[in-house]
Amino acid sequence: MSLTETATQVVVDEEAKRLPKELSPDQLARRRFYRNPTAVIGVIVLAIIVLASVLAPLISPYDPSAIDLESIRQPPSPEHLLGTDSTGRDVFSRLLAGGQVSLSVGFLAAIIAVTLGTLAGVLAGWFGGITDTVISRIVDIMLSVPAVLVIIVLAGVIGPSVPLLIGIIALLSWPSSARIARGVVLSLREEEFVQAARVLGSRSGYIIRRHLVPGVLPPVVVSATILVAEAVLLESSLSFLGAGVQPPQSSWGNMLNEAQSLTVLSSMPWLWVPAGLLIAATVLSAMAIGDGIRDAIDPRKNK
Amino acid sequence: MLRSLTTRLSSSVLVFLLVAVGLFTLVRLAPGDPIDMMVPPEVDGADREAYTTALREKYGLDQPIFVQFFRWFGGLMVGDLGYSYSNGQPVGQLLADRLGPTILLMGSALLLGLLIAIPGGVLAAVKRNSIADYTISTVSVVAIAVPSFFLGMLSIYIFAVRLRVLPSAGMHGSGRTDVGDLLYHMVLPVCLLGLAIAASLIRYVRSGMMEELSKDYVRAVVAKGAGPARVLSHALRNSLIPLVTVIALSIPGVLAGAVVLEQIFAWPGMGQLAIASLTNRDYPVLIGFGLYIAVVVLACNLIADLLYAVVDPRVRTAK
Amino acid sequence: SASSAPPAESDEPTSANVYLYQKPVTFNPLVAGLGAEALTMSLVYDTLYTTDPEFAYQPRLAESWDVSDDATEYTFHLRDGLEWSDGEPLTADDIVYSFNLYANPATASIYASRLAGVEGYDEFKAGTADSLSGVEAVDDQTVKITLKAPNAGFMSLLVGSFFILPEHVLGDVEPAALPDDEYFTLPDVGAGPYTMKEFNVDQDVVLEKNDNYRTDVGIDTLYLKMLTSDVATAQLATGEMDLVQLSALDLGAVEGLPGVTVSSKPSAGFLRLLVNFEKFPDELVRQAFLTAIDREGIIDGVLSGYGQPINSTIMTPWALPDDLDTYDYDPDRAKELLEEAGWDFSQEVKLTWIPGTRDRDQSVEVILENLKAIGVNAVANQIESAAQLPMIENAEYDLMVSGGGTYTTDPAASVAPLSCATVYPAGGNTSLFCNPELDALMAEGQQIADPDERAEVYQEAARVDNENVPYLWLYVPDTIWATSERLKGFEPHGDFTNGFWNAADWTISE
Amino acid sequence: MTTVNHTATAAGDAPAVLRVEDLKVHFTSAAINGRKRTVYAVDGVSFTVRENETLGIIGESGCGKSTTGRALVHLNDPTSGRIAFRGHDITRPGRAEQHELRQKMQFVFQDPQSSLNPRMTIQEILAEPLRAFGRWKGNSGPAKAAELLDRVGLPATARNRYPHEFSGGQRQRIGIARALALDPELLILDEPVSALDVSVQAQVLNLLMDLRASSSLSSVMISHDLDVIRHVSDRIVVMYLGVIVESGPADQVLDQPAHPYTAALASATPPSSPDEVRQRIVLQGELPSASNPPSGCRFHTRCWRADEVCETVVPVLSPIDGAGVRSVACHHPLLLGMPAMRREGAA
Amino acid sequence: MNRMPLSTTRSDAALSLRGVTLDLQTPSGPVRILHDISFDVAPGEVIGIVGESGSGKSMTALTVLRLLPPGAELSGSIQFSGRDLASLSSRELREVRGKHIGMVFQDPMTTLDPVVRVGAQIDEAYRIHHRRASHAEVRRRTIEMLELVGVPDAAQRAQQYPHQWSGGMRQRAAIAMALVNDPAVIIADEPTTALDATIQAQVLDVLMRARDELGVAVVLITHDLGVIAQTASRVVVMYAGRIVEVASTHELFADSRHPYSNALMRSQPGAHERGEPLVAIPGRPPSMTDLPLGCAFAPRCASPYKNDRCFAERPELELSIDGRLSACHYRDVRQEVIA
Ligand SMILES: Nc1ncnc2c1ncn2[C@@H]1O[C@H](COP(=O)(O)OP(=O)(O)OP(=O)(O)O)[C@@H](O)[C@H]1O
Ligand SMILES: Nc1ncnc2c1ncn2[C@@H]1O[C@H](COP(=O)(O)OP(=O)(O)OP(=O)(O)O)[C@@H](O)[C@H]1O
Ligand SMILES: [Mg+2]
Ligand SMILES: [Mg+2]
Repeated sequence: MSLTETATQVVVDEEAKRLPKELSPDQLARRRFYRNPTAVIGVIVLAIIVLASVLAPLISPYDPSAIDLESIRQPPSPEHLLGTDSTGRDVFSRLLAGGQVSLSVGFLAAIIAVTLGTLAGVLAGWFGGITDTVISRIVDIMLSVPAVLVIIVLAGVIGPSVPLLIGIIALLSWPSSARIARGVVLSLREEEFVQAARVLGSRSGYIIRRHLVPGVLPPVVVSATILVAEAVLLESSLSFLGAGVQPPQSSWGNMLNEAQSLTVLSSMPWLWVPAGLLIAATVLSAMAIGDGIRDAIDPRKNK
Repeated sequence: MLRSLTTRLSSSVLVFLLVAVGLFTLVRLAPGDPIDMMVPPEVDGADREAYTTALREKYGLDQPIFVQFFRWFGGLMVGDLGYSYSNGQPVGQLLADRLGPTILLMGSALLLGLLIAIPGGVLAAVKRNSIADYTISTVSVVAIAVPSFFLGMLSIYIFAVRLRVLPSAGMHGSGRTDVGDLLYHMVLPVCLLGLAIAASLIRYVRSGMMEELSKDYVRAVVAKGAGPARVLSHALRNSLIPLVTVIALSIPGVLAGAVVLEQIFAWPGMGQLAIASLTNRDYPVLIGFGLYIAVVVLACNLIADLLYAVVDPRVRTAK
Repeated sequence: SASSAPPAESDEPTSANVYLYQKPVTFNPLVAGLGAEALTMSLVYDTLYTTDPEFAYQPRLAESWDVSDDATEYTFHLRDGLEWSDGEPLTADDIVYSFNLYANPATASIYASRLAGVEGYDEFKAGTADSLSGVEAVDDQTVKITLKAPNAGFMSLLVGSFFILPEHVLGDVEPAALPDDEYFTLPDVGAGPYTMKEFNVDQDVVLEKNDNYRTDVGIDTLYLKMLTSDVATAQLATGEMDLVQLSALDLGAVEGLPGVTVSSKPSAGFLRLLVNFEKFPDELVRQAFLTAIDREGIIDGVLSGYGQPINSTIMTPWALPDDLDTYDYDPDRAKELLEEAGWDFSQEVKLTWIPGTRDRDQSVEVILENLKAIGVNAVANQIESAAQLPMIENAEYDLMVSGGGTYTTDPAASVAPLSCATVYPAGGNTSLFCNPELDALMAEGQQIADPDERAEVYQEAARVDNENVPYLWLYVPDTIWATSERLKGFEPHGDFTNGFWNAADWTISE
Repeated sequence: MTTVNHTATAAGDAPAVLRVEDLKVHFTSAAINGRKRTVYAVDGVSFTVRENETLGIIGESGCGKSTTGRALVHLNDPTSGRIAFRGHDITRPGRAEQHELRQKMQFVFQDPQSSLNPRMTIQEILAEPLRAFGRWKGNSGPAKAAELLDRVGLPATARNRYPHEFSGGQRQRIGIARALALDPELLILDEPVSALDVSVQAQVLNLLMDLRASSSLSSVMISHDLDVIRHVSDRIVVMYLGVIVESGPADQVLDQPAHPYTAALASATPPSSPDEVRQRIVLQGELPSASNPPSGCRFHTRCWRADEVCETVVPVLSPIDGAGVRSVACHHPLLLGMPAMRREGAA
Repeated sequence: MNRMPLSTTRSDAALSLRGVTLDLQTPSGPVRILHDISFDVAPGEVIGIVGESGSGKSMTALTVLRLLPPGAELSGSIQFSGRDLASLSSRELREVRGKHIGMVFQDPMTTLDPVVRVGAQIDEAYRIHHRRASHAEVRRRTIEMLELVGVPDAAQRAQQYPHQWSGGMRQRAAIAMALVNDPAVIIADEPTTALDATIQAQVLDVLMRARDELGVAVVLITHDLGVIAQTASRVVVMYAGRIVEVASTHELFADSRHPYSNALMRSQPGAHERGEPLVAIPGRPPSMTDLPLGCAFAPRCASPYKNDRCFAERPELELSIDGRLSACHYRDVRQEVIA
């Protein structure tokens, strides 16, 4: 062994002792994320909202659909923390139940869309050629389809329901994830470590699993958070147009819709303010988390 | 240039046809018979039958579905979108009647959105991490996070009902047709839609500006001794190039927003027509509306490509 | 009779803004079916007679009428000096012309079948006659309608439609071409208090007063504005609106507004549940369902008290006995009834409805809870409006929410929803109900011209109906109107499609 | 320390490991304006790599060096021509054949930063080729990794660390270790040191020289740095716009260029000492584009010796010395033995 | 030993840096990027700055014209024709930028605004400092400059966009832009690194001609010692944000005093016989956020004199007995070739 090599070896070991362990890009990203107060607050807020909705059956003081015509449109009181609606149902309980609906629409739609989109994008980006052409064409067409209109029509065709809403939102959202994934894969394809994997004899399945998917994941997670936000908003807008979650099932969207009535808007704030706040809080948290991840993985922001 | 235009055009036509076929199929999957909707329930017995048959014949609904399709498609090829089931008027006419107000609303909102987004985004990018930047980001994020129908209701309540400074709805006051009155009625819907547009665009402008400002050529301009205005104009010009595409891609979103706001503000545009035809199951109008949106989107993409070439010399002068 | 309105105080033209709750499409009375179209047309066209807020007949073009003792001949005497808005005289010929149009198969009028009882209708329809022989002009001011068979309730059939059209304008148009005639997009000649000046798509209808109307019209210009009810309510507050038909939910918003008057009348419409007779033939079950529903609660809660419960398909006040079972809310009793009927509590009962109307949606929520409370396995089933009729035709529903129209004017109108002969799709019996005994009573009532005798027969029919529960009647909501301080002379009408019945008497005072 | 015997003819008679004949690689791409554009990246290149020999490929940016190298391992598909490995035609191998070939020919990439997946540990990186051939066994795997690291002068403890914890030179050595994992017979190195700092590139060059001394490994070394190429290769080929303009033993070609382009390139390379006097040939004009190469001799647009013949007639690569060691493709080659280009004052 | 040999500014210097220290704001707090940088440039002189990637060469260049990222803190002085650039207002600084001191950046592909015609960009550089110049005059000057740097068909080429120019031509345009106002100093940050060898020769030629014909002083930053050998008369060697040695080019190549410079010289393949092992510097430069206590080079130093002092105490940039400037405790001992 030559002197240079020995010297190097010593230095490597020395370095290991002397220098604090350098952080990997992923670790750095994680650290940057946790140092971003907005993103951390987003995580906390979203966690609380999700938890409350998941635990809704346990913490709801009333059955969310139990009507009580004796006490309708009651302002908040110790019995009804957030008052009652026009058929005397407990607004707080409905809010929790509505959260289950709105959040499952948001999260499930985003998860399905992102899974579909990532898969399609990775395949298109990696295999290129006809696969890419076909997938990209579909993506183009899907992106030019007006989402709201399609949802309204389909809801009319099949009858509005939560699974349908989730399905259609997912179906209309995957192209954006696919575009992102495809873009990342196209650049990863040119990365030397991916080309190296090919030269080293690795097969497509392995390359996709070990090299592409981990690389695609961070930006796709960013797009997922945005999709969650968009889906929650879309649900509420659709409820406004009459194609969303249908009463008596509650969702934040159709609770906020109560504000369509001037009476409710002006004199019964407890009927819509909490739903509005929760929508805004969920959307804002999701976007803050997305921004946080984006900033964290952006290589231009070093350290 | 020309060659690429023709390829783009033909692929747009292909997409359009696919959308057309898709819409037709989708709409025909719907349960229920539109004819039933047209005949009031109080018409009964043999009358109903006769009436129904007559209507069915009139609209060609007695034919097998593929015959209906080819008829419809043939009509489409010559610009005939059929007749509305609910009032028998030509669909093209119905759409055309409402095109003006929608374009007026969308166009002014887009303009306003850009007027807010560009200076705002530039300011945020230049004063990065300053109070101004955070304020702009927060406002835009909040504007995105609050559903526009809700903002619409709220602003009617505040500005029309409470403060009584703006009209609550419509395009004109009773019996007025003058421009001043029109502008007065445009304030709320245009501001809301414009704000929504600005909220989403401002982030692109900001990040685009930030990206350009960090590029070498900007530093080179500073090194020439240029003042801030000159430096910004260089960066802005470059950051506007990708923005052209972003704007084109945001048009469907703007349209969706317009549908909602037209509904709230009783704005006599396409959105109201679309919602009405949905409840009426007015298939020809629905399809017409869908195709209209497809045309708008495809046209915007095409225009974006052309504009891209105009603003980006790298594309324009490619040999 | 119409009281003459005081002339406008100054020369300043006056105008009023009126909320139109739907978007009219056509002003062709032969085919127009929307409430908003009827409202608009009631300002532009005139009718022989109408109903007042108490649902009593009110003369309009006809000053008076006679009915033959056997209830087969109806003679209408027109007022003196009637004119169209363009100054042409309006005569009995116009009336005959119009009725012929409604009956003419070529115009495909949706109201044709209401004239089915008129002599010569069948021939006209079959094409063997070229006019309706049962309608004739006795002289310039007298029109006689002859029926094939006695029908004491005939006049009720003509309420709400049968607008009179100008023969001098439309006479040359082929009846078959009439429905598409341009006249109906902007009818500028009419006999109503107003003439149409503009129809701005999705915005407003502008009406100018008809100077040739038989009385002075109080307001120069009316703007019928197409808005959402929320916006209309808001505009009432801003002074942009003078007359709004409200939903009970928005009452709170306007009640506090300075200068806004709220008035109401029981409406001509009602909300009921169709109860599929083929699936629930046992009246005990139907009675149980009705007893289980807290109708008073719904009226108080959902309608803020603006509504009345009903207990029979027959609704005309004079045809109702005092001793009807009111099926008061009593879950225990309901349960007993079900048990008595041997009800299978695991059976799913689908409550079908078209969502989108707030008071209906809320009522449905209450009903679902009520049914569940007595152990019925009730589930909600939302459908699109287009799916409704096929579902009824195929008897695929269990319970279905359904609104309904004017049965109030005359009990004869209740034949359609009740008789075995009119089970849907043959007619309007959407509950698919059939009871020959009830059919016989209803038929009998139609033959009798004498009011007292008639009342007796119908009261008996109402009792049978009440016990059979062919529908789960819920309530008759009140029609609520809110008017601004400026608008004077408005008298609320329960039939909201006839809400502008005295529009000529309205005035504006600043 | 091992010193290698660098006689130009040392490998001259050794059997050929790789023979490339008239290799062409063209890229056809849709340009922005929709019109197709063909880049003649490699346009007829022939050379041979002999056993235990290092062949250097030199030339300016865009002349097709990388494309040639990548075509050898089928990262680019040859448009035409023939590639033979130990006599077997491997121009267009089947899937299975190509997979097998991976074990024989390996590739080292330019950028050690980007050629290692930042999310994998060194051990995982080294395992990748072994796994692809089912040669990574539970127990022997880590041992094999340690052995490979030892071969490139890194401690076994490096196994569990991530690429970012190493310097550029160390990373490139990991890249080389990975290429060696399958015991290839031929190593293709595409600019293995040009992304490295001068002080660090020495580590890698030393390793390459050591490897060659200790094992019978043939290699193709691609670089634009004349000093680097001269230092490590036996023979070199000089490329210009997709074609070979000159080839021969490294010292001879660089010290006594026969092709005017080689001469210009050699003279344009800054000397390594301020005292060195070098007659510089500063070329006129810009590098032409590979999608629109000049007619005739591709260098004629910048050549000071060009005449009409050069504009029209394509010169053929042909021997210029008796031994057939040196070849040049030029109508007007520089005379051999011209002293002007000699390096003077070098240590 | 002579402390602070450069404490006084040479009156004839075109540009003179004294104790320039730069802190940059990073998300994890301020980081000192440049430590106490001092050197002079004489008129008409070419001074080279060499050093490893990340050693602060570019930052030094940017610091002169204060083209620094927001939050940068600068101390020390930058003397230029009687003014201290470090303390000028931004308005005054703009007068200096591009007019008296020109700048050429590394990557010719990105230093020109892609959407503005090349000629217009040079026009702009001139017009900024000659507001009253007529359009024709400005354009004449632009063409003149383009011809000076050897762009053929200058008038016509000026109408083209940067992407229509090759890399070498763009870099010449950048040089033309830097020269258009007759500056006293040009700072060129790796002006040829992105270029091909034959093109690099052309561009260096242009720079040297400008120096010869216009008498500008050139600060030439590069990591290529060959380029230094060919062009510079004096060299500043940087390591980890510090100057470790300043020497005339000849002295540096023949007899470098700092172990880093020494190893750098000898790690070049061109300085060795073919196949001979090269001198490698093991390890890698320290991170700026985490500099060792003593000499930053100590962990990699292969000098036989390296000892604990090197790890404990930081050597200053000082003169050796024979008048050579370096930052090594053992500057007076001639560095031996490490074998
Ligand atoms: N995938 C590709 N598609 C299209 N053109 C390509 C592709 N790869 C390379 N080229 C083009 O082929 C030519 C040769 O490229 P190549 O990378 O082989 O050059 P090189 O000699 O390695 O240059 P460098 O020194 O810059 O690495 C260039 O003009 C390049 O732009
Ligand atoms: N904006 C910045 N914020 C924080 N640190 C920076 C910034 N820009 C550069 N640095 C750091 O400053 C140090 C010096 O960078 P500089 O660009 O001057 O190096 P260099 O010698 O020019 O290297 P190269 O040869 O790679 O161009 C590096 O450690 C770099 O990471
Ligand atoms: Mg290459
Ligand atoms: Mg640098």
